[in-house]
Amino acid sequence: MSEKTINVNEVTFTKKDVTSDQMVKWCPGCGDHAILNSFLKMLPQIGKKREDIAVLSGIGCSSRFPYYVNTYGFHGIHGRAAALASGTKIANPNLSVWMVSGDGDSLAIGGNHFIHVLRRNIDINILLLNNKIYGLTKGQYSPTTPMGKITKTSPQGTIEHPFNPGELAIGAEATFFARTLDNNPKMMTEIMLEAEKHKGTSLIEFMQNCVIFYNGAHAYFADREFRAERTILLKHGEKMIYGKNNDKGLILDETNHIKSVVIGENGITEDDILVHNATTNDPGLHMMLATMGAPDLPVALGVIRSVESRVYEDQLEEIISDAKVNSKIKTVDDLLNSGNTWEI
Amino acid sequence: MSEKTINVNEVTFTKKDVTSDQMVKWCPGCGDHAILNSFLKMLPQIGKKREDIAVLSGIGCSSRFPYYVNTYGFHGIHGRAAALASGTKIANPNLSVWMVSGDGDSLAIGGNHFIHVLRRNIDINILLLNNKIYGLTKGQYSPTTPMGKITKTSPQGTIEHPFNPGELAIGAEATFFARTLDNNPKMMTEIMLEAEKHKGTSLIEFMQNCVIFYNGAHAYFADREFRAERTILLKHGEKMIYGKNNDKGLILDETNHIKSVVIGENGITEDDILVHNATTNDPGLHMMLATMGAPDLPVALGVIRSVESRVYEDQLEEIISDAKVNSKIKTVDDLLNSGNTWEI
Amino acid sequence: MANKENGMNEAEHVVVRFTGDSGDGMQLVGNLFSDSTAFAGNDFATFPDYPSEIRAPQGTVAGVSGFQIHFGHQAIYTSGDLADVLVSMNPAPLKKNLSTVKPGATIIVDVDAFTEKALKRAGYDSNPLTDGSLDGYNLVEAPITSATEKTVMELGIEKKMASKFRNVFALGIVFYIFNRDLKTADEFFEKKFAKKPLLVEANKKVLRVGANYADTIEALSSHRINVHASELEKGRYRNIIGNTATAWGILAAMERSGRSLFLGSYPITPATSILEELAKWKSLGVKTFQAEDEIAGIVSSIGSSFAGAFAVTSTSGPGLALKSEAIGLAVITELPIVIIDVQRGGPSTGLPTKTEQSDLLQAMWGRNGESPVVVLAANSPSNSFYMAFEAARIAMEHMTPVILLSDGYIGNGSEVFKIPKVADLPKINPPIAQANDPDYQPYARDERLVRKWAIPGTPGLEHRIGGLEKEDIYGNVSYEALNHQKMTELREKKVRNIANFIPLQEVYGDTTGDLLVVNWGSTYGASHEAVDELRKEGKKIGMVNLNYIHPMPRNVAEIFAQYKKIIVPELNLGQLVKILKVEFPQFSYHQYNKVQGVPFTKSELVNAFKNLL
Amino acid sequence: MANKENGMNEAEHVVVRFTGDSGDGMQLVGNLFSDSTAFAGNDFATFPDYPSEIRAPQGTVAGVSGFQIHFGHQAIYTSGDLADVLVSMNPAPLKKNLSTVKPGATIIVDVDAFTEKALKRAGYDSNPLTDGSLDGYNLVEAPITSATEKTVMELGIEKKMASKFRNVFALGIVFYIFNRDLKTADEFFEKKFAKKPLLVEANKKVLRVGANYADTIEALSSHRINVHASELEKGRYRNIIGNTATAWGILAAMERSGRSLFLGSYPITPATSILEELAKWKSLGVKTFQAEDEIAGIVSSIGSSFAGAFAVTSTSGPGLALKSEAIGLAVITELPIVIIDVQRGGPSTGLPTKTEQSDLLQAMWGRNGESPVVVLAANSPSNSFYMAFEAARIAMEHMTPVILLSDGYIGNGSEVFKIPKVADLPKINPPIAQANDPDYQPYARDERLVRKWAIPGTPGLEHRIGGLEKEDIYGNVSYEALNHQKMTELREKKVRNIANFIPLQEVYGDTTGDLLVVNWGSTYGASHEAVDELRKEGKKIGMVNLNYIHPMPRNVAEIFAQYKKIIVPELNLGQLVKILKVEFPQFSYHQYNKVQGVPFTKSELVNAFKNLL
Ligand SMILES: Cc1ncc(C[n+]2csc(CCOP(=O)(O)OP(=O)(O)O)c2C)c(N)n1
Ligand SMILES: Cc1ncc(C[n+]2csc(CCOP(=O)(O)OP(=O)(O)O)c2C)c(N)n1
Ligand code: SF4
Ligand code: SF4
Ligand SMILES: [Mg+2]
Ligand SMILES: [Mg+2]
Repeated sequence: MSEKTINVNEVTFTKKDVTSDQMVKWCPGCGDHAILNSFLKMLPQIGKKREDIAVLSGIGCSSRFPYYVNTYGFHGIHGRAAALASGTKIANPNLSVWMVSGDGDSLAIGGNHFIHVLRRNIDINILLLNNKIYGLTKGQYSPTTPMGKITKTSPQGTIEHPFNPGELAIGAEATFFARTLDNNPKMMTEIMLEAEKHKGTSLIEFMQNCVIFYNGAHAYFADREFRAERTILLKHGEKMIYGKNNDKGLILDETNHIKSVVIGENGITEDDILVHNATTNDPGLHMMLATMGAPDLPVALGVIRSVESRVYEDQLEEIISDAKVNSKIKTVDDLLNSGNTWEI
Repeated sequence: MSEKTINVNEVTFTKKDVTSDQMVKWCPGCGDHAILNSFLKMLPQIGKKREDIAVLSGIGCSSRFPYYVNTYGFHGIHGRAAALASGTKIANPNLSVWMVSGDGDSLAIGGNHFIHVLRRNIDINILLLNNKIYGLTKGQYSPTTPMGKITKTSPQGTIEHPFNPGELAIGAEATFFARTLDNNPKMMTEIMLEAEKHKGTSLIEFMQNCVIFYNGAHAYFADREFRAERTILLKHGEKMIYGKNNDKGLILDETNHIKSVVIGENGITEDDILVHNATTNDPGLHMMLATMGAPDLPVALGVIRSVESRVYEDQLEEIISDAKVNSKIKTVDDLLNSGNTWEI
Repeated sequence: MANKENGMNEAEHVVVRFTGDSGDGMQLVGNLFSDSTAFAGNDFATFPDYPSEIRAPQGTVAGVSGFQIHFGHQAIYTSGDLADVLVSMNPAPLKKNLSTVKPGATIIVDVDAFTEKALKRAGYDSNPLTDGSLDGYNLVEAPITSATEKTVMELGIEKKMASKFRNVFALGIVFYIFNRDLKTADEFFEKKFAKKPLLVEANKKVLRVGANYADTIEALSSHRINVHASELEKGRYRNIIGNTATAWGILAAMERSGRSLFLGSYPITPATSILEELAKWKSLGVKTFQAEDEIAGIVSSIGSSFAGAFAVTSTSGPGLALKSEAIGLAVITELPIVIIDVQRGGPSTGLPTKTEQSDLLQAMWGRNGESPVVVLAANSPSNSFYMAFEAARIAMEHMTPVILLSDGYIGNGSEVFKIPKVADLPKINPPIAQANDPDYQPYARDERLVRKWAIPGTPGLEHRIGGLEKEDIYGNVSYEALNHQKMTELREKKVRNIANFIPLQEVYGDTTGDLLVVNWGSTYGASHEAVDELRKEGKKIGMVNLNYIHPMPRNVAEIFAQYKKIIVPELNLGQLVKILKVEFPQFSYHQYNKVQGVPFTKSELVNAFKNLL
Repeated sequence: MANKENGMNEAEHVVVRFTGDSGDGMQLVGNLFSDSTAFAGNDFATFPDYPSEIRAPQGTVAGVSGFQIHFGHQAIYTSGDLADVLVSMNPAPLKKNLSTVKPGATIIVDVDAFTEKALKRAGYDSNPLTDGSLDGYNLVEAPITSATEKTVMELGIEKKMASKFRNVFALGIVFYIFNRDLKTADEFFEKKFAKKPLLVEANKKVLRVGANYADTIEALSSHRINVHASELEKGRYRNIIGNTATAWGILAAMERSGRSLFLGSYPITPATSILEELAKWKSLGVKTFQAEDEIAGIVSSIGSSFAGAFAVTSTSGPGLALKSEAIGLAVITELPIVIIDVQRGGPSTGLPTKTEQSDLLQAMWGRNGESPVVVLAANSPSNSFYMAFEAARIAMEHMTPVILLSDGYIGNGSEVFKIPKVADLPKINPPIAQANDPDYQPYARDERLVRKWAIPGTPGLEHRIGGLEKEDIYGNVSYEALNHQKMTELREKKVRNIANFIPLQEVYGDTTGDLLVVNWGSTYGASHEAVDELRKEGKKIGMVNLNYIHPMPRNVAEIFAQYKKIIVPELNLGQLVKILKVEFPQFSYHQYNKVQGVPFTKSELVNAFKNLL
């Protein structure tokens, strides 16, 4: 994995310092609160000065995030967070840039910027707060709402196949994709730190609960009760083992599809279990992992993909410094006087 | 595969009948000519009346396509072909709807509509003419231009990872993806017929050559000379075998990555070779196939993915006919008088 | 409140405002009170006013949710200015609303909720109930929380559930004040909680306890109000919300045109409920397409229009901006489409839940090239029904995009609506080309300059259209200089010519005189009331309300010429004035503008108009 | 062409037009002739005119590619109207161009290309060379193809390659007519084909054969033309294309502001070359970002502006429409950004390669809400440099979006440009907030109403901005009614106040009189020439050219008042006139409009103006 080194000595602020003075206006019980809290706790650990951090967003409940963080912040327009963050990061690569967005903001109106920022591999961290609904506009279905769900704009149930954000991201050449739950602060903090370390665009999908318009959207696997049996926490280089008793594992079956097995049953041993390789460029297995889930397979959490690849703004800076050395045009006067000119 | 039946008795026109009277204005030698030609030859075979066919596009060289086809046609605005075609098809599901678009039109400005139409699985056929360049605006790089390529807007070489259209499409839940070359009329016709038969959105990537701004973009594998060794034509249910002498095949290696092997060498027999399963819903292997290529692997041609899945407009029509039976509101008068009303 | 009769004070019209926290159920009781107002035979208009947060922080001024109703003996044009009766469920709404309550009005507070903590949260330094700040009012300190708790606990309901019934207690008090029949509310509870009899009982009980409480206290017995039933035309009536009316007008046009309806839309406040409403009526054959963004919303609609559907897209200001480019495509392809813009406060995201009239210039000119469209404006919730119908009629009969402007005040507000018969609405006759018509040419025009609609599926009319300039008559791509000039002029003339197919402008009030008020959109009600008041004072003043802004009715200049002065009140910095200066530079215009996210009050308009008299 | 001197006819100014198939290399020889014109010391302007297809069908009228140059002894303001010399490489260009050639002009055709087949393809029924249709002209029937073939074959070049040199033969003829030094072309060949000496030799040879051929034929010896060198100010000059000038003006502003430059843009004709040009200059630190669409183009720029860069986005009409919503974000966040719109024919995709002035109203008002921006317009290729600089100065010093309008005629045209020294341009001083400034507030303003630019990375200025209405001074989100009114007015006033920071309007010609021509944009040249001509005839006529459209210079009304009549020529249906009616309703305006994708000619303006005198 391509990692940035974190200089912890630069840490000069606490969680309190990065908490803004604005009243947090999310509904009581909304998953956004916990995510914000983990974020604020994580920030002092990234080794960046407070003034070198920028938080940008689009529009949505989730996109109010920047107001609550006392760094530089920009609450943009609906769907354009990725483009906004791209411009900010390219203009000043020294900033630690965090983009916060919802499933509507990033996958409906913002879908194009979302896939393009991933492809370009600009070094920003994207927190995608996926509640599978439009919260701010009060309950219309989003591109991640499951088929058949009745919402304000689908009174007879939706008829659209939802996106799986990880799958879409990998299809768009994402170099980093992780998934986490809004009810696991430790996992959230860890994964956000991983994302910050990754050089390139990092996408984290937060399975966020909207208590008002789609309460329990992720409960099937996110509920504490089921979590052990219905999710698997992937770690690079480790076996894909899960379950309350750590007795379940994943293998590829004869048809090359992922299958869940019980270690000790049918002659399966730990050796048969797949080892997670987050760093391979091949999208195939990452895709299978990102899309697996109920009824037969656990939902993958943790860092599913983290591959090294050239970063947009690094290449740009390189081209610029090369050009500064090699080009004869050093000033605008040089340019104005280049080529055919004549004196009168 | 979910297929529509073609009623060939309805064929009432010839290639000449669907050729419009407009002068074809592509550059001599442009790959678009051959694609148009195959398309015009294919149309009489789909079993649709001429008036029930609509060809829609965005803007680009490729998007001038509708003018040359004597059916109903709509040359839209840049990037919006998928939205335009979606509205047309949903409004009249009886139409055979063909959308023609370029890599800029569908993957740059139109990227969002492109991924959403695939996700919704609206039954239209998308011909993506991928010349890896902006033709009409004279030679800027596109989202499929390979890294490092010098173009008018990347005088020092591009620094953006290109999309692979098939990979992106599969990430966006595409149910049908095929790839073909602009210099193989027979393959083009066959694949377009497959696409028309598929119920749901069908995406065909044409490796199209722009002789003016990116001549030879696909030559490495598309040239007649190399084609046998550098491409593989996938057929559902058949072994993945290729090569001039049909002696090469694809397997999954120990790390679950695709590998090219020679049959007869190192103890490999035909039995070891993977069988193509286009109809599995699992995106993993399709993704590997869609993305493979130089230097070690052949480029996949043919129908890579064709899975059955519910179609948007079918579900909508169903909801409408159910509602017509079940709802008490049969007319607008019923609606106006529903709920609380009072007489004065 | 002059005379008394049966111990009631008589009033011509009254404003009641229910206010509380977002979770206090103010919208619900407001609507119940509206229903009972309807049954009492009054004309009325209502307006909800809630914070943009889903659940704004409880007990704070920012979190206050309100519902206002204005009802009367005569026709009602606005949801009213100052309140005659205010219900305040805790200190914060009182703090927020006091300045817009009439002197002497009845203020009902839940005295249990005026704790020290709550006062502080609302930003009060001292208790307004005791510090004299409510001295000029008829204060009713009702023990709403405690009385409600007692009542429901008697029915075996947990104490902590009592908060769900507090609003009904307050409603009981208000019902008493206006001597309303409790049955309208009872019916609602019975329907809503059909499967939960306990809830029906509890609600009915709390309502009565509230009413009885009111009957027993002195503060109210002399403050009951009677508003005589209105003298509305005979017919069937209902209450209608503006956005619903717009949606239903669209449905009526669908039926009268015989075309199927396609709505491509993306949710955006305050327009979303048009999409939500239309999504319900699949039984009428409606197809709604929730697009990935506003651009796909309109472009899919244009695709459906090409395919022969009645195409509509709905949005608010930022969404209209995104649709700009595609509107041009509809202009050049001359396909019918209705674009509904429910305006909100701008610029940018602005004030998304507040009303404003600041998209007018965008609607007129917000596109590249010479790109004329028809612009209409609705002026009230019920008028939205008719203007939506008109938008559809003009779009389909004249093969043109039509922008229909509404706004947050109209869209969310409601008023009494006389239910029309669909068959009485005009038939809409789109110029559909006939199969195998040998004379068909894509850009041939009739005497109104309208081209034909040749719908895919029709044999013999295969043709191609698109966004490049079209050759006159034949519709092929043409770069020819004179053809471009001709087509540009034809498009302009076609739209201008629609002036011959809309009603002449009507004048309200004096048809000649000292001052003409030129109104458009939701300010209609306040303008109307202000004009009424000034005419009562003997002023010579008239009003025109422009529902057709582009093109305008043929007689507008003629009307303008009959007055000494012209004033244009607008909730923007003067957008209609700009259009009037362009269209009728021979007149001079006074402006009265406000950009505060809220409608005009009658009284500020009265003052503004008076200044010119 | 009055007097003769050295056997040459004298001329004040001359128009030469090279025309052929798209593949015939007309742009190349046009540029070579321009270079030689520069060295001859004439002022000049040029305009290329090619079909929108990449390789349009050869030999057809639709496929004709042209290059026109207008040069003269005195200052040149347009690329000219009617041609004095026309080169036509085959029948199609002759057919297309004959109507815009002066009577008596020299027409040079490649007689070898006038085959029966070619005549038919061009749409000729009979041969114009023989049917008398060229009777009033000085026809030169040059054997261009055959003579070129012979020449290159002598050098051992294949016959079929000869077509690549035909244009140079034609150039030789034209060089002879104007007695030009062949060296300027020689130098070009030596540089371009440095590694292919045979090509250098062949080009030089063909050029001379062409010139010698011209020398031998009678038709030309009496039709040679001499244009005296211009009396330009002393200094260093170059030829500059409009879009390049715009790009360079932006670069100069970058240097003078000390900010780094970020351009977010999406290719679109005719604006693309601004992006292409800026992409080259990485050595100056320029960052160009080819975005996925126009929206990402502007939004990434706004992001960069937030980060402290000098932000620019470039586009044409349809792209400006797409940027509408985001421009509003820049308005409310009060971040500097320059939005360049190189206008083309509309509506919709329209006439993408043709010129028009029809985005003005979109630039002014094409956004939701009250959303004021600064609007500037360049009026010629070289003026683009200065207006781009001005746009940048105003954007950064006043923290506001600025829309700079250019058009296809300016963007693709070129003219002589006196090279300025960057150090002589004004320094640009953005109001950058200082680290740890204890008084910093995001929406505090200076006396010009400008807020500070607090750039991420600066300690102590951490703050949040966004698209929701901002609280005055503090910049927090505010839904407060009076605050919204105040902020709306502040934004409006801030932009209007810029009138105090731009030059006063200058008048050309008579400063009082019978007619004032109000010009904006690329029609400047034709207006200027027309005014000159009429003043020579003794008419009292003046002209103002509005580079600053919103806000306008403070003295405009004063100027208007000095004339009996005002006329506004525009390549649209009258967009500036609408703005003038709004701004200065006290005057009445005559319009002269043309929407044909081509510029005005001097003569049509002379006629139009005369009609009012
Ligand atoms: C251009 C534009 N279109 C639409 C909207 C309305 N809008 C605001 S947020 C939103 C969707 C919010 O959903 P999501 O992004 O999932 O965020 P959440 O509220 O669920 O966190 C929409 C449709 C807008 N503000 N701007
Ligand atoms: C809104 C808008 N932006 C930009 C353009 C300019 N434009 C036209 S076609 C095109 C790209 C063409 O590339 P592609 O889609 O790959 O088609 P090709 O010409 O290569 O077939 C661009 C940028 C436009 N017409 N409209
Ligand atoms: S509506 Fe849903 S997403 Fe929005 S704040 Fe409330 S709980 Fe959270
Ligand atoms: S520019 Fe390229 S893509 Fe366009 S017509 Fe010519 S060869 Fe084809
Ligand atoms: Mg959401
Ligand atoms: Mg392309």
